[in-house]
Amino acid sequence: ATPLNPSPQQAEAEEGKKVLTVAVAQSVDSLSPFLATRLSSTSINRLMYEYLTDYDPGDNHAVPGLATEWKPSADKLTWTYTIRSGAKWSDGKSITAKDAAWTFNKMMTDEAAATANGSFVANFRKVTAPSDTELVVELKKPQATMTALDVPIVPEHVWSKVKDLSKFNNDKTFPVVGNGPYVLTGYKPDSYVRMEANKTFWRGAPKFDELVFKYYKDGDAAVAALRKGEVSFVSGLTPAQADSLAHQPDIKVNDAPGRRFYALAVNPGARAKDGTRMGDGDPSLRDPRLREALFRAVDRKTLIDKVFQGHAVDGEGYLPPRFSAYFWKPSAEQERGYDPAAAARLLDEAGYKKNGEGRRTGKDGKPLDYRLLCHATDPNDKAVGQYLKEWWGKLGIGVTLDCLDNVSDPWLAGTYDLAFDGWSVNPDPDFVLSIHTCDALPATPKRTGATDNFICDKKYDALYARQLAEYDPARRADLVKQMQSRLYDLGYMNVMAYPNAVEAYRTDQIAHIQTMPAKAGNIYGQDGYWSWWSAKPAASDGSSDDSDSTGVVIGVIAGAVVLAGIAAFLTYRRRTTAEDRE
Amino acid sequence: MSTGTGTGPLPIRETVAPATTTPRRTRTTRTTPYLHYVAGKLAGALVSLLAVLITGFFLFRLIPGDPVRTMTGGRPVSAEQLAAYRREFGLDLPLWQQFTDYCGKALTGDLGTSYQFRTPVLDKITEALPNTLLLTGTAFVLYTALGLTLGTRSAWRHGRLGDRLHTGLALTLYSVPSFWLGLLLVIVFSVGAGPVPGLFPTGGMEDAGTEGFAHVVDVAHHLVLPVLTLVAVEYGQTLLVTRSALLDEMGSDYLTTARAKGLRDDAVRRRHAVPNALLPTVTLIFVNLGRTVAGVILVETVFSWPGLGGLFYQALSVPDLPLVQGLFLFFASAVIVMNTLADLVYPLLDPRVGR
Amino acid sequence: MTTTTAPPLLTARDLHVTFPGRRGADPARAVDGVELDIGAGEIVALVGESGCGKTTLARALLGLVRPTSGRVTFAGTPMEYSSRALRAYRKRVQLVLQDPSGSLNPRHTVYEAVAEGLRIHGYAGDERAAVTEALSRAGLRPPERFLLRHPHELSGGQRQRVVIAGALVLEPELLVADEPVASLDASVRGEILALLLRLRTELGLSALVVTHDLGLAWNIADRVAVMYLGRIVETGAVEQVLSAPRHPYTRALLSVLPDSPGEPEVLAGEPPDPSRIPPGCRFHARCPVLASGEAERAGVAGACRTEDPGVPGGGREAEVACHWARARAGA
Amino acid sequence: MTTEATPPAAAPGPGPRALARQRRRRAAAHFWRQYRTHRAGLVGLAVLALFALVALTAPLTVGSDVASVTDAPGRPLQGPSGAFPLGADRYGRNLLGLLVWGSRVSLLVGLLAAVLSVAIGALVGITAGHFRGPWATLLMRVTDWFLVMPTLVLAIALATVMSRSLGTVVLAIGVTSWPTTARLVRAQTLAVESRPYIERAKALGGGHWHVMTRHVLPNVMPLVLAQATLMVSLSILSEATLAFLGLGDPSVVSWGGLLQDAREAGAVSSGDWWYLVPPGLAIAVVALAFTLCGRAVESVLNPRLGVTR
Amino acid sequence: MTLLDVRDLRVTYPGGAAAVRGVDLSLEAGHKLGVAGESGSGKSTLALALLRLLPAGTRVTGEVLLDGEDVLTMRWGRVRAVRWAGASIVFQGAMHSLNPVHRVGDQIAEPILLHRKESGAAARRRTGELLEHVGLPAARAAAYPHELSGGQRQRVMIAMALACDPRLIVADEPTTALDVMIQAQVLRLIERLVAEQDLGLIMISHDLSVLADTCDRLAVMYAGRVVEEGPARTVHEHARHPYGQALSAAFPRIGDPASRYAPRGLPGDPPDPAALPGGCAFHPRCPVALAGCAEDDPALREAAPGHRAACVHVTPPVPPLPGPAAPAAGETRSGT
Ligand SMILES: Nc1ncnc2c1ncn2[C@@H]1O[C@H](COP(=O)(O)OP(=O)(O)OP(=O)(O)O)[C@@H](O)[C@H]1O
Ligand SMILES: Nc1ncnc2c1ncn2[C@@H]1O[C@H](COP(=O)(O)OP(=O)(O)OP(=O)(O)O)[C@@H](O)[C@H]1O
Ligand SMILES: [Mg+2]
Ligand SMILES: [Mg+2]
Repeated sequence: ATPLNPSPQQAEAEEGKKVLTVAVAQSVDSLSPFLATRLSSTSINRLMYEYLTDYDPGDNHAVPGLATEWKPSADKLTWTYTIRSGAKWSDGKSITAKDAAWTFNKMMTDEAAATANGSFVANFRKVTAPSDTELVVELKKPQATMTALDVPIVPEHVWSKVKDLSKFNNDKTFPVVGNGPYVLTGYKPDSYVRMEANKTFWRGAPKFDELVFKYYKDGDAAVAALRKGEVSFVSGLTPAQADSLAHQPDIKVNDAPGRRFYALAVNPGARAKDGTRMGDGDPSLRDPRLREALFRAVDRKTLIDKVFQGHAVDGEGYLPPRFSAYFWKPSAEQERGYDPAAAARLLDEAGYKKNGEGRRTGKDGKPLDYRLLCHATDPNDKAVGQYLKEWWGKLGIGVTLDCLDNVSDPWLAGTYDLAFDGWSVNPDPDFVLSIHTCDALPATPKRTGATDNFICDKKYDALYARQLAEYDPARRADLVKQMQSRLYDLGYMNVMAYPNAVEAYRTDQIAHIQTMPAKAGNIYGQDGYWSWWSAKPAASDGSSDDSDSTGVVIGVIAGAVVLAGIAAFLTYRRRTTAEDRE
Repeated sequence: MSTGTGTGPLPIRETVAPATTTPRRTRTTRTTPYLHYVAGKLAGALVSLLAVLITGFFLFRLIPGDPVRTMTGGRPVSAEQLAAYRREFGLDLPLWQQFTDYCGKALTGDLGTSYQFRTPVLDKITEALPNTLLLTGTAFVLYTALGLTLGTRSAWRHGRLGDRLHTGLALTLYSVPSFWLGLLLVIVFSVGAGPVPGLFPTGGMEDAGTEGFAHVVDVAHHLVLPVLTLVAVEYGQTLLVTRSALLDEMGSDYLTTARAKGLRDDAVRRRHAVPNALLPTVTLIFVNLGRTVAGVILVETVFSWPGLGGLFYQALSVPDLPLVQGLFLFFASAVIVMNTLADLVYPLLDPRVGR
Repeated sequence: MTTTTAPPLLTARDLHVTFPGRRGADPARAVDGVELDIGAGEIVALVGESGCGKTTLARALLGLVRPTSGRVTFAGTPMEYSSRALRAYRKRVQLVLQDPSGSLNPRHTVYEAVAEGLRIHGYAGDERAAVTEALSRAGLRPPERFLLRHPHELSGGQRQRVVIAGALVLEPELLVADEPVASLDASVRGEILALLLRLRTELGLSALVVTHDLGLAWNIADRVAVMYLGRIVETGAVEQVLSAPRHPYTRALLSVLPDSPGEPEVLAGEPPDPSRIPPGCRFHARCPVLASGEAERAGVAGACRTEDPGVPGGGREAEVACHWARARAGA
Repeated sequence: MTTEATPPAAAPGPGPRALARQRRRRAAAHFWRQYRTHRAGLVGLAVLALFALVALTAPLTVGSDVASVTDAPGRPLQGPSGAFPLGADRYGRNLLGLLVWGSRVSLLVGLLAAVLSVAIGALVGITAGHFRGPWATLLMRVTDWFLVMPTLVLAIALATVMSRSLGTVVLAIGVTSWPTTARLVRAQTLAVESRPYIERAKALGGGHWHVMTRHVLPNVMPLVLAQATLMVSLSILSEATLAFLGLGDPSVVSWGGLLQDAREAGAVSSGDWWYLVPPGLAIAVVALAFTLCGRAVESVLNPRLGVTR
Repeated sequence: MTLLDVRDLRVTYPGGAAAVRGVDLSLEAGHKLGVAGESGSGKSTLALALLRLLPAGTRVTGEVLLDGEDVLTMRWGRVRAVRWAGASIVFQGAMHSLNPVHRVGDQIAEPILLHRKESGAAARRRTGELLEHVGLPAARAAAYPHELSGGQRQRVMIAMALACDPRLIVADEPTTALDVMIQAQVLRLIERLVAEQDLGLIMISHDLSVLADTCDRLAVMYAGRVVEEGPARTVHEHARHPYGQALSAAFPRIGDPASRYAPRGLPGDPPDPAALPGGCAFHPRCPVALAGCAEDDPALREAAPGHRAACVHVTPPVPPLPGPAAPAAGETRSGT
């Protein structure tokens, strides 16, 4: 290596270090597990701090994390976790149940600490650590999600010194004490996050010595960097990028079913818990036949083919098929398939006749014209919006695309008719189910509720309550499916697709990496640290480095030549001007 | 009060005569007029800063919706928490009080706390500032030098082939959207197109983990393409302004005098023509910093440069109002300060002004 | 011209124009107590070196600057400064400026330039006839040839004729000409002056001609007023003042003319500064009579330094504001 | 006596109106003669004419159907071929057609924004230059303030606080880019106001209105015209920039919007150059054409710029 | 040997304007030559041509012998050496001829450093001397041009012209922009310096009386050509060319009753150098033009010893002149 060579891979390779570089597009909001909400930062936190339980990469069932065992009491209100003994923080101190208890108690008592994960402890009555290996959580109400507490456990001896958790971003002193597979050793905002393998990680040290998350604002730049071997892994590929990378040697494109659903939400007439109406959703949308007609005019297959270009799965039920235990799809008679003719018929029957200009009129005689709320920054929203506009236009229904940077305001205020909606689903579906309960509605119009799009249905709520108290997985799964069926029938949430996670990595740098679920699973943003923990370096890691360093050399030479040329040109000009005029 | 030029689009046609009145012959004392002048300019700058402060506040109050809701970004939040946020960000106070608080805080450098990073806005700015300074500074020096040299050469030999080529190229590059040029450069020089190997990194400012000299080289390596983009779209402006300023001077009698003295042609140019032509150009260069600031937003976005422009873009897409507002204030004040500096430097360059 | 005893057409009494000083400088007293009469059909030349306030005085007479104090009376009525009164006034008094090229809007044709005044004053008659007549009166014949031309298509002399035609078209009673030939070629100069003289005989026009050229005064004026630092210091009939100047300043002005006999008396120093008018006689600092000790001999040196010699009346009598000259005359 | 006898001019010549018309015709002819000598300006004009033709005839040549996604004829991101000379976009729409269709929005926004900006600028400039005193000072303060504001930052801020629509874009560009014009117009107004013919007009009895409309405005107009031409190119660039930053109206096809689409679709790294290059090129060419025309107009109206001794 | 000998100098500007059309002049050291003529007659062009300062593309033919050496055929290096050291120029408008951003002292010192290769200190000393020579305190060297009044600036220009002790000074309208009083100061100064240093002086002006007062000999130019040449007084008072006569009548002598209420001028417009009338260029304006004047362009003829004029009315045996003020009525005028 020459002194001119700045390539980290090369520099580290000299010392025999294996570095895994991951391109990320989202900047880190905070590295404090109490504050971080973005996927980029929670993924990093996941690598720094162990949770009580993990999800099995195969089928998502709970497996030991920091806790080796857990069991509920008979009244379902007390959970006892056995904490792994002998495990150590990266600074050598032992991990005890006290750390876990401190973490939970902090979240229950300090508003700032509850910022990111407060919902997990909302139902906790009390958390204690009777011994170093025993953690006891007392609940207010039974809660089935106690093996899905995605809460990073932090070392009390470090964090108890933090004065104001709302201002502490955990990014000043390195290395940051942790107990995950990697230890945070460096952070430059909007540049990179650097982590070193935790050699003492209880599940075994990662194979790579170093993990770098490199920040690329621009997806294309990240892909280009992957092409050149500057990074080993890129996620969030567009169909075009995936297609072009697929033909590239040394690059593997991983096109896995995602954990997101992508839906069209209808404003059901937003209201607060106290019954006051909110927002200005079009009342005609409360007519189920109209909603059905709208959705029957949506050709999901075209959307998958054209917008997602095959990188998505046709949307049916609420939860993506990836979570096989809970997956549900509508029965044949229930299903609202693509049938524009049927849709038109439905509308005619329901009395939405076409006027002279070919536009459907509502009960008040005015043409139907809806606002469709979309994220200005989401290309899919805009694209799908175009299709919907044209399809519904053919039905005689007008649509205005309202693409905003900030959709949360109209969304929370209920000032929309239709909107694009989508959530990433956790292995435990509790959260995405809870957001459609009446309980999630805001208490008054002034407040913010947890509700998604103001759906409130007694039957659904009853099912929800039952599943939450049901500790038997099979029976709970059945209840969840019934809920999805009910949700489908209501017709306020129309899932159009489950977008795939499209990712790519360099096979000459990564020999093997664990996907989740193991077959046909994704890599970035897993429910766990499996991918980065499991990644194995390829034997011949270095070919790209050579090209990189020659790149630098050629670049430097090219620059020098240009400079010399300019200098020569200028001096030449000077000499000629001096002589040939007065 | 800035001297009479524009940030303009195309300053080629700016009337560069300092629009502010330049008393030609006030010979009461030597220093007081300059102090008068300085005081005037500083007062003007202060007024402008104040205006920026006020706009910064009210412009972003125009945004429909509730900032707290934006801040929570749709996460389920209890009413108590919302109230707490409102209190934390002072949003529960009456507007006038918010305004006075905001002014008071802004004056002490407290620009509020970013919604998305939960960090003081000022910290985010100071964090990103050096990177932006590195990028713009390098580009600024290069495009100014390039524009000035080529501009004077073009004007001096105007109408010749070289002049036509230079002006043509400058005009063309000037018309090219900077983000597009940046993308093309990425395709050609980073990704590599055809026979051209990917010579430069696709984005970012540095690779993790380099130290010392290697780090400097690394940053320089990352710097090439963004700087090239900025220089390409910006130098034309300077070139054209310099050229027309010099063309204006070309017929001047003092140049004939200088020639009559027996000076060589390039001495006439360097010693007599350029210093005069430089004067209007200097103001323009500073005024045009505003444009460069804008260019930086795009270039930093395209090249993932961790600077203020990128931060602004990020803040916009949330939108992270305190950050947007803070950056707005910062950009505007920076340009005002630069302009005021230019105004203060101007009399040192041109003896006719401000004495 | 024989003197008449009719009341003067225009009078300025104790006229002052002060410009505020810029950036802390003292205010400039550009016109500092001027008394001036212009009789009907009379041509008065106002002479003086650069910066003495000639133009300012001329502008004040037209109401283009408002005097700080003092009064201008035209045809017996004091001037008012409401825009309506000014407009009416400016129909009767016209201004011709030094630089004919600058006085014509390069985008207007000759026709428009001449008709401008008519349009402003809402002339009811045949505009075109009035314009052609004014042009031919100003010596641009045949006028049709010029109507469509732009100023840049005319020579300097022609341009000045257009400007004069533009003034004549309103049939004014008084013409104020601020250095009307200074920017013209030597050979053209005489033609324009001849035109002014002819207009006087043909139309009975009065004129105030502002100039620094004493030869011009000799060429056409009936009376001359010599101005120094904002004030008229000597006035009288042209023959009298220019052949037998009494004020040392007038003498010096005459002596430096190339053709003048005798040694030139070149005044030392720069043109004086209206923001710092010396006490006593305003000329005393540069006065050769005082410097040579002649004033001392005449016993007025003290008065020169401390006593304001006063303002000569603006009328027809020859008057001089000089202690020494008065002393000599008295002697 | 000054002029020699010439064949007497055709008796009582044409009336003043006719004279004025005649003069205007002559001025236009003169202008065109001068303009013709600027080769770059001619090229610019030809390009503009071409683009204008393309934009105006777009409803006939491509029709609004090119923008339809449901009837898109091609495969997404299909490369150039006979049927799709510039390939297809991510919906499979014909890119050439989109480019043609998009020219309408880009040119329209450019023109409107430029007109708005120049109108504001000219108004402010003339008023501030003509009237003295506190009013002018205030106006110039405001202008100065806008002048030093980073235009794009302000435009972005405006576009953020307003709803997404073409009107917003026009407004954001127009409202932020006028100060340069105002400055120029004011400088020109001051220059005109210091000319003796203004003094003469005042001495003739002309009031503010007379001076501003008869003298200042005609003298400022050419500058305003040249400025407007140059402004169009700036506005087109600004529109593209705002669209690229995602601040445009997503439901209309414009060149900047196409570029943003291309980037969102990942065309840069997947090598789909046909998606990326033509819209950018179109922007650059039109902006350049306007700039060339503007410069030519400017140098015709102000010959001092180009020629020196 | 004559200091300056100009032979058949012709200058045509790129646009086709023949600004100088065959001028012959000569000047002995220690003598003063005045060149008069109205605006556009080619006076400044002549001055610039002497040092080859005309813009590129201008066609210059003829000879300009400075101390016997032809400036027009010299190598550029030699031209630069001759400039200022051999001949210097005081330009028309001092306001614009001084560089506004340099101190006047530096501007004066510039040619000294360039031609004499003196040290900075010596040049500064010399600058001080020069300034005092023209009546300005040496301390004014630190001033910028805008801090000086018009007369002072013109004096700086003169000091600058003297910097390298040239043998010839060309003063192109050194006093036009100045007030009467300052004009007198400057003229006295120039006269004094020329007398002291035995320089050759060419003074250009449109004011015949000023030139007559200052110079030994006078040349009157019209449309790029010398139309009258002779001893200064004679030309001023008894001009033989009708143009010369008109020019000298333009500035009346105060006290001369003939010019009281009788301004005299020349009808017609100055000619356009790009489209000169055929024959004698003056004939369209000439009050005494003959029919042949439209065809023949008369050369300079001897009117009296040392006094030549280019007019058909001039014949060597001095005939009685037609009265200058009384041109015979229009019958001799030619129609156009
Ligand atoms: N608008 C103004 N503001 C301030 N000072 C002024 C203004 N106009 C004139 N002055 C000053 O008033 C004095 C008289 O000026 P004025 O123009 O009347 O002189 P002038 O006799 O016409 O000179 P010139 O012969 O050079 O035209 C000068 O010192 C000038 O600087
Ligand atoms: N660079 C040039 N290009 C073309 N024509 C020129 C140029 N310079 C001068 N002329 C023309 O040449 C003629 C002579 O000009 P010159 O400057 O020598 O006149 P002048 O006698 O010095 O006049 P003035 O008294 O106004 O200074 C004029 O008609 C002028 O228009
Ligand atoms: Mg004056
Ligand atoms: Mg000249």
